[in-house]
Amino acid sequence: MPKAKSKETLVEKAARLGLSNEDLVDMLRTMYLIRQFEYMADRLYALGKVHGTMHLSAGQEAVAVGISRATRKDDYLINHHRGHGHFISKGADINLMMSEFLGKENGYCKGRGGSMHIADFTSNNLGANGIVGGGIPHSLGVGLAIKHRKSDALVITLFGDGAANEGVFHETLNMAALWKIPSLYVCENNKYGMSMDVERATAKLPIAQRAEGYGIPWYAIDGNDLLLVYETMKNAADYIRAGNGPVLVETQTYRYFGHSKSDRNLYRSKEEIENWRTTKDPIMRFRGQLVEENIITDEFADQLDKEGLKINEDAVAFAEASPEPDPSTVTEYVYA
Amino acid sequence: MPKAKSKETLVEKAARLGLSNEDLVDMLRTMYLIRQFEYMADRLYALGKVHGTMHLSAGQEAVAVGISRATRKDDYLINHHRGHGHFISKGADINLMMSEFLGKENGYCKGRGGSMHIADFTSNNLGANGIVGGGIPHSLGVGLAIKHRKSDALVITLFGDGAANEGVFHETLNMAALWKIPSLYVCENNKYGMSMDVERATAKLPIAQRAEGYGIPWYAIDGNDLLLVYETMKNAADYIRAGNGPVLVETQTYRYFGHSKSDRNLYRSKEEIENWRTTKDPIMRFRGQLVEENIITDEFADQLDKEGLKINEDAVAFAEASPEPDPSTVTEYVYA
Amino acid sequence: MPEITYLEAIRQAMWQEMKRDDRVFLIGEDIGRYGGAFGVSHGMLDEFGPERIIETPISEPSIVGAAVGAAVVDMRPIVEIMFMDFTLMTFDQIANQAGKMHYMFGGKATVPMVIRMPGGSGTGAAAQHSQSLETLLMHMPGLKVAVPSTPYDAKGLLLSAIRDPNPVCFVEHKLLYKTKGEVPEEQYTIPFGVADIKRQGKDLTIVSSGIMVHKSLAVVNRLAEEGIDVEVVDVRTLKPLDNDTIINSVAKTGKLLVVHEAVETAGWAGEIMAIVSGSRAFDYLDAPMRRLTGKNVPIPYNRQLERAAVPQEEDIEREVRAILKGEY
Amino acid sequence: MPEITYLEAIRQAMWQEMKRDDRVFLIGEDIGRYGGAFGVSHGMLDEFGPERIIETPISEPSIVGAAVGAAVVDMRPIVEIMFMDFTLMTFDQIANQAGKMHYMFGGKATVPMVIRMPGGSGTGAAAQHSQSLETLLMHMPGLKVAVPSTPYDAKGLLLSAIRDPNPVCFVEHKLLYKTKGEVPEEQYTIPFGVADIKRQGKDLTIVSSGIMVHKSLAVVNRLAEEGIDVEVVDVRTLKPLDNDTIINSVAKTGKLLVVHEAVETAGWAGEIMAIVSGSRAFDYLDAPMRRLTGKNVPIPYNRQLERAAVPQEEDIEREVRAILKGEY
Ligand SMILES: Cc1ncc(C[n+]2csc(CCOP(=O)(O)OP(=O)(O)O)c2C)c(N)n1
Ligand SMILES: Cc1ncc(C[n+]2csc(CCOP(=O)(O)OP(=O)(O)O)c2C)c(N)n1
Ligand SMILES: [Mg+2]
Ligand SMILES: [Mg+2]
Repeated sequence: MPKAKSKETLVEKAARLGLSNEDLVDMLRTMYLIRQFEYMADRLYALGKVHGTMHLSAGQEAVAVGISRATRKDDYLINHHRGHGHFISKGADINLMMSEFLGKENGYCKGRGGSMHIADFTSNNLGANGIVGGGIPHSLGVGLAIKHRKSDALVITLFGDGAANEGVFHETLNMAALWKIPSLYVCENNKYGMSMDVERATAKLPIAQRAEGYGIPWYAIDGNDLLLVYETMKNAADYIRAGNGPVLVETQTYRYFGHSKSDRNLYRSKEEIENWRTTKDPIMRFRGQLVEENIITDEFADQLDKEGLKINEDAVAFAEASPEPDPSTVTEYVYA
Repeated sequence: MPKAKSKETLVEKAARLGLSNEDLVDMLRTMYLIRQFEYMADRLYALGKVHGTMHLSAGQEAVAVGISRATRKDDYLINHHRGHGHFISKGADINLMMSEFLGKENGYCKGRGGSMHIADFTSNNLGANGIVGGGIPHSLGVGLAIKHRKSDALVITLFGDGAANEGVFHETLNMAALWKIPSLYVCENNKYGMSMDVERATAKLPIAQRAEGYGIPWYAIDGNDLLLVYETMKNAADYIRAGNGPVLVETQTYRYFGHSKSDRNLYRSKEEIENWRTTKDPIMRFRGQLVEENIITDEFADQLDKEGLKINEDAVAFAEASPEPDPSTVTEYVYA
Repeated sequence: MPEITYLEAIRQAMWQEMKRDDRVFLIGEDIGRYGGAFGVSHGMLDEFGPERIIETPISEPSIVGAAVGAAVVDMRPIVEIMFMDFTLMTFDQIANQAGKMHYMFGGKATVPMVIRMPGGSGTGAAAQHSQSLETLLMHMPGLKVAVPSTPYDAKGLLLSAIRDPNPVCFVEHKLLYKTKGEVPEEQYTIPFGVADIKRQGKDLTIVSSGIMVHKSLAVVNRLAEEGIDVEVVDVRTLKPLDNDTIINSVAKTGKLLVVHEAVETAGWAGEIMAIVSGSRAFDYLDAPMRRLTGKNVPIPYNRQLERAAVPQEEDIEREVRAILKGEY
Repeated sequence: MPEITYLEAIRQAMWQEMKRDDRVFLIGEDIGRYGGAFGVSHGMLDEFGPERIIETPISEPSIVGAAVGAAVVDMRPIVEIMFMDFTLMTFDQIANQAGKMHYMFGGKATVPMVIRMPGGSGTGAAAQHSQSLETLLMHMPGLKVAVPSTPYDAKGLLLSAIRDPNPVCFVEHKLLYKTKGEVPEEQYTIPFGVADIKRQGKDLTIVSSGIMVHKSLAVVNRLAEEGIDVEVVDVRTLKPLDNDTIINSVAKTGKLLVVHEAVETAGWAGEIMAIVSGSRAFDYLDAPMRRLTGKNVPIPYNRQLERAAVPQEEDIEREVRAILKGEY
């Protein structure tokens, strides 16, 4: 896997990676869309409009956008609880997502799932999961199905730094290696599992080095560097599609909001959060490069941000106008 | 950890390890005792005297004897389903074991447990386990208790090559490393998990290299070389007792009998079994060295073997004379 | 009709359906050359190859998880969990994942999978290899639970299970594997939720499943010689349960005895009683509803203790006589 | 007597017992600085340090396993499983290990441990964070199960649980954490297997637990103004269960309604009915026994659906009136 040269300009790198200026702009657009979704979710919660919990991914946008751009629409996605960004960048309809978030009948899951259980089987998004690590072993079966169909699709299997300590991580990696399962395993290391610092939860870092024990290739990268994420995922995807079996990529990133609605951030300092926000933010960094290299203007970037906000505002209006599920249907959908 | 020099004689090695001739003889004696127990168990089963299953360890005696000699009486033992040898070499009363095996009231577990659940809490033998890998995480709690008491005991945690693929293996090793749990993890790799060849079940060998992912020191050794087992375990135990945290040792060995009573050995060849029996047998090898270096005579060795048989024959007599549990007591011992 | 064993009937159902539908595959431990711990899949590796008879490392949670993943993308996995006891390691995947996906995702996911699991005591395998855990599975929304008692039912129910779009727990009883019965060579299905009255009677209703159906029938057939006429309802599937057949039978006989091997406390006998109590049959009861179940103990190793832990024919006989004599 | 919350009562019980017995420790996820997902252990890290407030990686099966290991060598672990739903990942350790060791080893091992687990719906946390799984635990031999409904009961039962030589599953209801009640500052224990009649009455017996006790009392107190006199029995522990109090109450009122949040099918209401049916109270029944339970569904996210999935006060009222009117 060729490594990006550090001296490369963004324009050079994009050219090497086959990304047009339009692609780059679109990637920024999607990052803004995600961020605005998360901000909106937080605002709706503060307004008392959300009954339930949520796990926001603001700060982690480059991982979601890098992966989705580097893979195909027909690749499967096994999402985890902090999954809004991945869902959006895979092309979700923001209206239906917002409706689901507000528990409405026309949400993706008809209001039955909520933030933690958004899925869209028509676009190969196999759903978020409320059980930490719960989706990891599903990758094996999806991979077996892909092989059975002799397809060259792959399955993207997401989980956090905390999830990598569940037993299924180990079991699954072993079987995935044995069976050359076409899965791109992505550990989104955002430094915490709820309040637990990854250094207190993981005997040896980086997490991805654990792949070694199964003979699986691995990378531990800066997850806030969008094109590095893109490039790494692209290379990994090529390797997997060629039938070589799984790859594990750890993306090191950070979440700005608390773990979930009940978090008082007692386990980390304001300075730490501010430092990530002001010096490592994935959007800020990518936007800065685009502006610096004259691909877009600052004004245009602001415009993209506002567009993102607007789409989310419209989605809230859509969701609020949407019907509530009828309580008398509570027993539907238990069995197919 | 100093490695044994290959040119060393047995006598030299024993001297270096602080083992007297008596010790060596006693180790051979214990290996015979174990083997005769396993043969007797097999015979009793063939005679229809056993209602239940069993997992015999004939062929693996050097692991059990090497560990027990290298550790202390007050060290805890977390045993697994193929645990007769470990139990015997930790000093079990063969009469009470045989009684348990035959389901008698004066067995170690009053006939409630049988072969798969022999325990003796008075000698820190915390029991065999019918769930593959089930005992692995118990090591964490035993280790915490040891630390709480500021004792320098350790806990020996046994499991097979197959068990190392259960999720608890991963979870436990991670926590054991984080918390410097004083556990000697021993993976008894006897080449098969039931019928599953270790090479088909394990993505990368040796199994013990997985310890690397947690920063835990590891060894993969010939488990049929008694003094090598002894030396490795002794060094590992010293390291653990000094407060350095866990060690993982993989002992490569072989079982002669089928996995359990229902095994037709379809998954391995007669030649393979014969090859292990005739060229790598741990008893044969150790006995050969003792005789060659004139520590004992062949006749004396035969004598030890017969003694082992006699003890087991007496144990059968003891067990057969022992009372059956009273069926009306079936509901006792559910709650303490 | 050919006579085959319960074990062969299960194998035949899988074999035939694998021939018919290439999305069906079997996954589990030692199911290849070894044929599975009880020999159920013997010969299938040679016929279908390692891509459809998938032998796994010992990793139960992820084996079930693998099946869930395959099922949601339209495969038809059959998992063999070597002993029902080990399903306890996989309850997250069974209950939190497989059982809830259809609902959580608003009906948009389906999880067509089967988990086969040998349960029950009687082989001296002790506490961790002898349980009857069907009640736990029955309690979890989204799952179906089959508990066949005969080769005929086993084949027909397993075929239904494989074709069902929902996760099905298929409970086999170890001691039934070698029992024989007539089974048509061709494919046929037995619908879920349809109990089978294994013997008609008018004095008392026994509701039972699996091996306890056989023990009950043995007793009841003996009692018939004395003119005692007991009806034996084999539920066949615990979820869905055929309430109507149970209610009608109890309304007819006025007496209910539930017999199961699972332990008593919070075992499924209570569910049967709740159903009867909430039905028209309650008014026809002329004796208290009774249950005869496994004792509230882990299964012991010793043969006599093991026998004492679960209902035996003599217990059933005693219980039936007592109810009919009005001793309760 | 000081008024404190249910949450504080639980914390107080742990705190006091940790002061008294240095073998007691707390182990679980995010129980340190964060104070646990619901804040129950808030402040305990500062008081007891990281060696007794042991924060773990996210590894539930081995967390419970660690507690089992500690317990068999005479420590007194208290595990906090963040949501009861996640116990499904740990059922092997809970049921196959902790619950069976005493028996399998012929009475020679004891496993004095507590597993605390918040259950129940009402917070919009959806299908995998809202379950009421106490029936599953109740079914497993060797376990005890407590389901406190008030701060007073919570403290007294938790103290008993910690001192119990057996594994105890201690089910807390999320919506009760902030409820208040009088709780003595000093240590006291409430024995297991002793139900509490939260309200005396003669017309009908409601058997319930946890939050459903409060809902039942709210309804019953309103109905009292109409002269309807309902007895509310709070089981407090589901295992052991206080059969006598239930039987005596039903014998007195002649009518039984079991109310629980757990789903209906194979839920513990059936156990109560089986107990009554097998007792002298059966003869006093002058109406069919009824149950009002959670619906057979995974808990949905939407607030109205979520409400509809479990019994609400209006449901209890409707059910009580119907039984008393003889509509069943
Ligand atoms: C099995 C399980 N254990 C615990 C939880 C509670 N929980 C939800 S998210 C979370 C932290 C997960 O950490 P990580 O995997 O790093 O993902 P992140 O939240 O940081 O994105 C925890 C402990 C859960 N939902 N499921
Ligand atoms: C959780 C669980 N899965 C499967 C089994 C059935 N089983 C018993 S022993 C065994 C093989 C274990 O292999 P290994 O760990 O290598 O130990 P060995 O038998 O070779 O000594 C299996 C699959 C079990 N008892 N528990
Ligand atoms: Mg994280
Ligand atoms: Mg092995």
